[in-house]
Amino acid sequence: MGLGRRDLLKLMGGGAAGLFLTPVPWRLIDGVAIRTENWPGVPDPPRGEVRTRYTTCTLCPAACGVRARSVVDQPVSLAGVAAHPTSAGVLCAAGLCGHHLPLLPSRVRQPLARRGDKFQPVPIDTVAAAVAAALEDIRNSGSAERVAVLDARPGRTASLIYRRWLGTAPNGIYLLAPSADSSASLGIDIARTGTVLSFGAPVLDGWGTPGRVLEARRSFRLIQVETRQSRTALLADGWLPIRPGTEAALALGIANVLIAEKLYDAAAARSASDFAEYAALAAEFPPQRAAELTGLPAQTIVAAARDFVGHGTAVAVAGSDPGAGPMGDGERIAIAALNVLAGSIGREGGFLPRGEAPRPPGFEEAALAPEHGIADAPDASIRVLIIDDARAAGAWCWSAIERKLARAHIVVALTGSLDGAARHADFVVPAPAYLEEVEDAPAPPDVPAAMFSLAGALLKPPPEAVDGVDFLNRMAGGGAALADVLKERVAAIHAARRGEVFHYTDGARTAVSDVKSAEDLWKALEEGGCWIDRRPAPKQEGRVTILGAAADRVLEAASGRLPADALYPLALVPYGWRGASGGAVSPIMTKLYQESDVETGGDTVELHPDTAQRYGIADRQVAIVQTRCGSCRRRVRVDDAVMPGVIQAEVGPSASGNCRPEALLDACGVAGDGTWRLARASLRRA
Amino acid sequence: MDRSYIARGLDRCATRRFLMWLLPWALLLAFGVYSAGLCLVKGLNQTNMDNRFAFGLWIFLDLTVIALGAGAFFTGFLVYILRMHELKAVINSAVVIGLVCYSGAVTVLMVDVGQPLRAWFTFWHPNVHSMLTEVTFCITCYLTVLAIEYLPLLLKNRRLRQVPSFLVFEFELHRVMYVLAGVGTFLSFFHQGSLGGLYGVLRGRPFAFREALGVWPSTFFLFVLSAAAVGPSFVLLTTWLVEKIAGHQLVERPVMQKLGRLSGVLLIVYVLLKAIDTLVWMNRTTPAEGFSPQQFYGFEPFGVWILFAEIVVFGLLPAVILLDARRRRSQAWLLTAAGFACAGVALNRFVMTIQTLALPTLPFDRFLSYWPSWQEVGTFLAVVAYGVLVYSLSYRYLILFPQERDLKAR
Amino acid sequence: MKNYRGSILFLAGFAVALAAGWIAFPKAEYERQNQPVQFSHKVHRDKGGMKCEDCHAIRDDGTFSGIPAVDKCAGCHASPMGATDEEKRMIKRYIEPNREIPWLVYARQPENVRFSHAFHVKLAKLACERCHQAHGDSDALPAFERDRVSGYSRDILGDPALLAASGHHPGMEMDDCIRCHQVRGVQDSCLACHK
Amino acid sequence: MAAKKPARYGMVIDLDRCTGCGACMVACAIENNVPPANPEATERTGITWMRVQRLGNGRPFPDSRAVFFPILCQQCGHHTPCVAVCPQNAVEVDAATGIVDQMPQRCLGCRYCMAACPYHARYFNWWDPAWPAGMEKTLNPDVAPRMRGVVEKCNLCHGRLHRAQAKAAAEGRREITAGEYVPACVEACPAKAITFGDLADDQSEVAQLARSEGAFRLLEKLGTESKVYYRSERPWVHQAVKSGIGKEPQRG
Amino acid sequence: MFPWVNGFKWDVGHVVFLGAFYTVVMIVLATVVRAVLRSRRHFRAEKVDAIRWRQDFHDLPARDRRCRHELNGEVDSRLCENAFDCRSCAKHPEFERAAAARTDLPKGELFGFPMPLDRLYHRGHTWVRKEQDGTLSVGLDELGARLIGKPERLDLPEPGRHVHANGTGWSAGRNGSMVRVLAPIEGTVLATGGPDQGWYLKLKPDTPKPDTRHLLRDAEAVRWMSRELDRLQLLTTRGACPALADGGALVEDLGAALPKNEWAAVCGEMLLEP
Repeated sequence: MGLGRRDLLKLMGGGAAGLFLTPVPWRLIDGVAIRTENWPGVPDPPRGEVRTRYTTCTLCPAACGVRARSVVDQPVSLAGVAAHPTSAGVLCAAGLCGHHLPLLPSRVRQPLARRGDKFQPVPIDTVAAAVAAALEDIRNSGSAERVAVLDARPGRTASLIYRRWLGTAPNGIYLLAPSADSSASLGIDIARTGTVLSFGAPVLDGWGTPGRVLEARRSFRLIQVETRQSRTALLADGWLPIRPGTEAALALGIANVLIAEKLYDAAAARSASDFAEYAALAAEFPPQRAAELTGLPAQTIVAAARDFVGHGTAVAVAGSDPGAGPMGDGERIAIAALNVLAGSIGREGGFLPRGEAPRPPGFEEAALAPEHGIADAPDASIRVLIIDDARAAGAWCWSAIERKLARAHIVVALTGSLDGAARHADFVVPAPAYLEEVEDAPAPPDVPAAMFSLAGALLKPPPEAVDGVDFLNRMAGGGAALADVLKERVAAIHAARRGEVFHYTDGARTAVSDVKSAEDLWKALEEGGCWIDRRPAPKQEGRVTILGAAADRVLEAASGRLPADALYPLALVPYGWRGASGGAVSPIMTKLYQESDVETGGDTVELHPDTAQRYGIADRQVAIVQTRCGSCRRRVRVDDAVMPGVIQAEVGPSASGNCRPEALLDACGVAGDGTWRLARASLRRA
Repeated sequence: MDRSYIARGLDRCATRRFLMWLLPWALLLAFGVYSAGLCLVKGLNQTNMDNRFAFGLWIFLDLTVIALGAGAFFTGFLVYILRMHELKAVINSAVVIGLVCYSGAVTVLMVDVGQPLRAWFTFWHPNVHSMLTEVTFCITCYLTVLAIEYLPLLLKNRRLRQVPSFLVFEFELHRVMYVLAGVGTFLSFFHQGSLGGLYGVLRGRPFAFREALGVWPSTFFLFVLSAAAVGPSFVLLTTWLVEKIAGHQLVERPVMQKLGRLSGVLLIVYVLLKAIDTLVWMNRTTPAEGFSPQQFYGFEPFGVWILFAEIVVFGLLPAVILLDARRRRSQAWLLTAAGFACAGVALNRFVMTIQTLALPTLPFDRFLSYWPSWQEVGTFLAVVAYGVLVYSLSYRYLILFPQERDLKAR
Repeated sequence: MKNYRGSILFLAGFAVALAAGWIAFPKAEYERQNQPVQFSHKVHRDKGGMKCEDCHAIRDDGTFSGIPAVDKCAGCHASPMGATDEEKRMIKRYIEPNREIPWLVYARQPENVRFSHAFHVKLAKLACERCHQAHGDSDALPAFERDRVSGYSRDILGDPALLAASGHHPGMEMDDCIRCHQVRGVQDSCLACHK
Repeated sequence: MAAKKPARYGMVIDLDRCTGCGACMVACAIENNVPPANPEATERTGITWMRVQRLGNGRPFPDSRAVFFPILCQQCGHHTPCVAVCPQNAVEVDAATGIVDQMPQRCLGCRYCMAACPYHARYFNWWDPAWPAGMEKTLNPDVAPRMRGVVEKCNLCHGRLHRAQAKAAAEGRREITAGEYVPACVEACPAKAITFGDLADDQSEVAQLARSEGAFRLLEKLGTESKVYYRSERPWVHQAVKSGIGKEPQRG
Repeated sequence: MFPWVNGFKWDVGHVVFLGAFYTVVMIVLATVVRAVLRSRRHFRAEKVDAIRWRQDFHDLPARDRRCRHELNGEVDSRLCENAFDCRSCAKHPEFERAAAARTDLPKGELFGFPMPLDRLYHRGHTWVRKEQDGTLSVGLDELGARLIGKPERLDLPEPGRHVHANGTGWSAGRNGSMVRVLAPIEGTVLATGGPDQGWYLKLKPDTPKPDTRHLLRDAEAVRWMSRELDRLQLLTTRGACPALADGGALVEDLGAALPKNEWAAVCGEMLLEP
C-alpha cells in the first residue's frame, strides 16, 4: 500500500504533535533568544587584568594630570588626577576621550607624499632627503628663503630642540602656531584674583588650566566682554555684548573712565614710561564714543570700569577663541594696558612673573632661534616649512600660512592623523599619537610658577612612527633622541634642587632636594608626576611701557575692525570649542555636536530671528554665507541669544562630516596682522 | 476551473477575472513584505520613529484596526449570547474581518518590536501590572479563538466538506460556537480595554493620563465602548463595499439597519461618557499634574478643533443619524454615518497615540513632528493587501453571506 | 483495518518525532571541541607542587585572575621540563612566539553577566569545588561543549560525568545561579548579577 | 550586597555651575560603552544616557539668558513610570540602591517605557552598536554593550557600583563606604556641579543639598519622587520649570 | 508564567491574571477537544451521511425546505423542520389524519410528463418500488433522468454497502462536475443498474416491512412534481436557456441543453444539494 497525500499529512501531523513533547522547539526558542545577546552585531569588550596608570595630557597647554584605567596595557578610560596642582582632578571633554586618538580611522601609520590631491606612502628617508636637499639648495644659493618650524605646542623641550636647530639652519625662523599661546613669562594668581575682565577669553570653557580656574570660580567676579553669548558669558557675573571687533575701543573706553575718575593705580602708572601717551590715547575714547563703537550704553561702560577695579585685584585677559584664531596686537596691547592701570602686575591675585624649568646645557636662549608669530614672517618667504603636530590645535586658517610660503616650497607635517593642517602638506610624517611617546608638558601659560611634567607613554607607537626630533636627526644624520634630551633636562632640574615633585599615584609631594638621583626623579615623573617650582615672591619690576611702538596699531584696532560694507552688511563671527576646532576628534564627540545641543556643530550658523527673517531664512534651512574671500554652505539655527546683524559660525566637527572648518575660516580671510576672527558677510538661502 | 470549490448557486466571477483582481493586491503585499523585511534585517532605523516618537504609524494603525475588527466579537456576542439570529447574515463575514484585522495587527507588532525573537518573554516573565501584557495575552488568545471560529467556515468549503471527517468536525464545532463566542467576548473586552489603558496609565504623559476607576483608567472602558460601537458600523461598511464590488445584494436591508442602530446606541453612550471623561480630565486630572489643558492644545496643528471633531463631528453626529429610523432606511445616510463613526474612532486612536507623543512634557522640550518612512507605510500596506486577499478568497470559496442565495433567487 | 491506518501513521510520526527530539537532538545540539593544550592539573599540583592560588587568584581590586596568561606558563616551560610531545608542541606553538593560548573556558560567563569570585569565595565562603568539582585532581581536560544555538558553554565544567558524580548541576543557565541563590536566600536585582 | 539599610542613590546638579562643556556626556558614553552616533543618527535617534539640554529664558538679545540642564534617568522612586509599563519585567527598582535597573537582555524593544518616561531619559538602539575598527578594545569591561533593538538608559554607572562592591568584597567588607562609588559624570564634571550620594543618609552632602533652598526636581507634581535634584539661584529658572511645557525653544 | 519560573510571585496580580489566562486556555482547549471526540464518535457510528444531509438541508434555501403538507395545501406555509424525514416528525401524523379523506384522483402523467404511480417518490427526485421478492428498486424519476441525462461518470455503491435514507445514493458526473443523488430509503445494496436499466439500485431493506411514510405517493407526488417543474422553469429561465423548448414539455436532455455551470447549479437546486 503506497503512501497517499493524506497519509503523508497524517504522518507529518503525528510528527508535529510529537515534536512538541520533546525539548527541540523549546531549546531552539530559548537558544535563539539567548543568541540575540551575543550575535555578531555586539562587540566584545577586552578581558584581562585592570591596571591604573598615570600620564600627563599633552592635547593642550593645560597639561592636566591623567589617570588611565587600562585593561592590561590598553587604556579604556581616562580621568583627572585628584589634587593635581593645576588641573585639580579635571579633564575636559576632549581629554576624556584622548585614548581614542591613536585608533582614529584617519590615523597615519606610514610616511606619505602628496601626489596631486592624493597621498601615497613613501619611505621616510625620501622625505628627509627632500628636505635636506632643499636646505642644501638654500645654503648654496644663499637666497633669503626661510626654513621654518611651525610649532603647535611651544615651550616643550622638543621646541627648544627645534629652535636650536633653526639657529643653525639657513635663515631658520621659529613660528608659533596661530592658536598657540606663546610661552608667556607671566602667570595669573587666579586663586586670589578679585575680578576678571575677559575680552572674549573662554574663561570658564577651557581657558588656561580649566581645573584651576573653575576651582577658583567662586572667589572672583567675572565680566565677559564678548559679542557671542558664549558659555562663559552665560555664567559670568556680567556680560558686555559688544559689536564684533570693538574690544580695543571698549578697553580704551574703560581706561578713559578709570583715568578720568582717578580709579587707577597711580604707582603702577608712574612706573610706566609712556603713561602720558597712553592717557592721551584713552582720552580720545570717552564713554560716549566707546558706546557708539561698541554698541553698549555709555553708563554700562562707566559701570563696567568701576566694577572692574571695585573688587580686589583686577585682571583683564584677552581671549583667543580656539575657533577664531588669535586676537590682533592692537587689541592685546589695549587690553593688557588695563592691567597696568589696575596695577595687577606683580601683585597677589594678579599677574606674577614666573621662571622656566632648568634647561640642559646647550639650550641657552642665545643659541636658539627667537619665537615669532606667523605675521612676523615676510610673505612668500618660506621655502621649507615643518609643522609639528596639528594635534588638538585650534583651528588654523591655512591661507594665513599659505601666503608665507615661497613659490617653490616643501611643507612637512608631523602628525598622528591626517587632518587639520596636515591635509595641506607635501609630506606627512607619522608622528606618535597622544599617549604613544614620552614627552614633556611645559607649564600652562596661566600658571604663575615654572612647571615640568612628563607624559609617560602608555601605548606603543606604530613601527613607522617618527617624532620631530627623530626627523631632524635623520636629516642631520644623527643626534640625541628626544628621550635623551628629556633625561638631560630632568637631570638639570634635579641638579637645580629647586621646587618639588607631585606624584600622581598617591598625591604625595616630595622636595626635589630629597630625591636621590636624577634617575629617581625621571622615574617619578615618568610614571606620573610633575615638577613645580617654588612660587617666586611677587616683586615690582622696573619701568614698563604700555603701548610701546604700537600706539598706531592700538588706535587702528580701537577705531573698529569692521568698516561698514553695503554689499556685506553682516558680521561673520567664527568660534570653536577647545579640542575639536582643529585636528581630529574622537568619534564619541558625536554626543556633543550630533546627539545633543551642547554644540551646534561645524555645519551650522546661528542667527538672530530678525536677521533670519530679513533674509527670509527659517530655522534649520540651509544658507550660503558669502564674504569677499569666499563662501560656504551652512544650516541655519535661529537663536534669540545672537546679536542682530551677526552670523555666529561654529568651527568644528559636524554630523554631516563633509563640511570642513577651513572652508569657513578661509571665507573669513586673513587681515594684515594675520588674524581672521571677523569678516563682513552676506547671506542667502541655498 | 475552480468551480468545484465554489458553493452551488453563488455567482462568482470567472477565475481569470478573479486572478486579475488579486494581482495588484499580491504585488502590494510583496512590496510590503519587502519593507517589513528591511525593518527586520537592517533594524528599526529603517523607520522614522525615534527616541521621542517611540511609537508611530504602526501602533496607531494597530489600535485602529483592532477597534474596527471588534465587529467580530461583538456580532458574535449578539448572535450567540444575545441570540439575535438575524445577524447570522453577517457573522461569517464579521469573523473573517476580525481574523484579518487581528492577525494583521499582530504581524505588524512583531515587526515593530526591536527583538521579535524575544517576544515570548512577555509570556514567560509577564509583568501582570502592565497594560501591554494584558494586551499581548488577550490578543494572542483571541487570535486563536478567531482561528477556531474561522475553521468551520473553511471546512464548509464545497470541496473540503467532501472529506467526511472535516464535515463532521465542522458540524461539531458549529455546535460549540457559542462557547467560543463567549470566550471571545471576554477576551475582547479586556484587550480592547487595555489598549485604551495603554495610554491612560501613562502618568508621565499628562495629555493621555486618566484617573483610574478600579484598576483601570477611564480610557479602558471608553475604548471597549467605542470599539463595540464601531464594530457593527465597520461590518456594515465592508458588507456594502463587497456588495458594490460583487455587484449583487448579499444581506437583507433590515439587517444592515439593525447593525446601524446598534452602532448608534452604543455610540451615543460612548460620546456621552467621553465628554464627561474629557471634562474630568480638564478640570481635575491635568491641574493635579501641574498642567493646564490649554497648554496641550497650544501647538498647531493640534488645536481644540481636534477635540471638537472627535466628539461632535465624528461622534455625536453619526450617533444621532444612526438613531433616527427614517435616516437609517436611506442607504446613503446609513453608510455616511457608519463611515463617520469609524473615522471618529480612528481619530480618537490617532490623538491617543500620535498627539500624546508629539506634545512636550519638559520646559526645554519642543513640539515634535513625525512622518512615517516608506518602509513603515509599506509594511502597513502589506497588512491591507493581506486583508483584501484573505477576504477575497474567503468570499469566493466560502459562504460568508448565508442570505446571498435566497436574495439571488428573489 | 482500514479505519486504523490513519491512527497508525499518526502514531508512527509521533514516535519518530519523540525519538529524534529526545535522543538525536541533545547530541546534535552541542559541538565538542578539544582544548588547545592537554593540560593536567594533577601533574602541576603533584609534580609541580603548585597550589590553585598560584594561577587562579582573586586580585586586590576584587577581580579574578581566571586562567593565567602564557608568560606565566613560560615561567617554567621556557624549555621542556618533561619529555612529552604535548609539552614540546605547546612550547613551539605558544611560548616561543609568545602567543596567548586560546583556552576554551568552561565557566566563561556571557558578556552581560557579572560574576564576582570575591563575593562567592570571600563573603559567601563557598569552596571552589562547590562549582568546579575536584577539577584540581583531574588529569586531563574534558572536551569543551558549545551550544550551537546559544553559542555558550554547556555548563561551567564541561564534563557531564564529573557533574553526574557531584550531586548538583552547576549549569550555565541563569536558573542554575538562581536555584543556589534561592536556597541561600540571596535576593538581588537583575543588575546585581548582570552588567 | 549593598548596605543593610537600603540606600537611595541620587544626585543634586547645580545649574549655576554647569558650564555645558559636555564632559559628563563623554565620560558617560565611555564608561557605559555607548557607541558613537551612527552617521545617519540625529539628535533624536542617538544614545546619550547623560544629555545636556539648554533652557533659555525666552527673552531676546541682549537680555536672553540660559542654563544648561543635564538630563539623565531621574531614578523615580514612586510609581516609576517605566517599571509599571514594561510587559516583561525588564525594568525594576533595585530595593537595595533605589536605582532603576534596565535589563537589555530581557528587553524586547517595544519602547512602551520610552512613551511612558516624561523625562525622555530612555534611548533605543536603532542601530547595531558600532565603533571604528580597532576601537572595540577601548570598551569598558565592566559594562556589556547593548544589542540593536533594545532600550537602555542611565543606571548610575552600575559597573562602577559593581567595581566598588567587588573591591569591598575582596577586603571582606559587605558594605561599600560613601565615595567609593561615584558615577562617571559626577567624577568628570570639571565644574564640580554634580553632587552624588545616598539620599537616605540625612547627613550626606547630597541629602542636605537636596533639602536646601533653590533645590527642585523636574515635574515634581507627577509624584514620581525622582532622585535627581537640580539647584539654581536664578528665579527665572524656577519660573520656567514651574510653568511646565513652554513654547518651543529656539535651540536644541 | 509558572510558579517555578524566575520572577513569579504569589501575589494577587499574578494569581488573578494568570488564573484568568489559564481558565480561558482550558475552556478553549476543552471545547475543541470535545468537538474532536464527538466527531470521532459520529464517525465510528457512521453518522456521516445523516449529518451531511442535516447540514445540506439546513443550508438549503427556504423555498426548497417547504413541508409536503404545504404542497398539499393542508397548511398555507410551513418549513420542514425534520430534514424531510416524516417518519420521525411529530406533526406528520396529525396532518395525515387531517388529510385522511383525499378524494382527487391522480393520473399517471403531468401534461405529457410520465409519472407512474406504482412507486414512491423522494424529494430528491428518486423513486422506490417494492418488488415482489421483497427487495426495493431505486431509480431516478423522469425529471431527474432528464436533468442528468446520459452521465459521463457514475459512482454507484458496490453491492453489500449500506445506504441511508437521505444519504448519498450514488453520484453522476457530467460536464466535469459531479451531482450526488440522495438515496430515498435505507437498505443494503444488492445490485446496481444504471440509466439504461431504468433503475439504479436494488436494495435489501433493513426490515421486512420498511417504513416509507417519508416518501410521496399518488396525488401528493403529482402536485409536488408540478411544483418542481415550476421551480425548474424558474431556475432555467433565470439562466435564460432553452429548458422548455416548446411552451410546456421539458427537453429530453437538459444536460445537453444547459450551459455547463448552469447545468451543475440547476442539478444542485433540484437534487437538494446546496
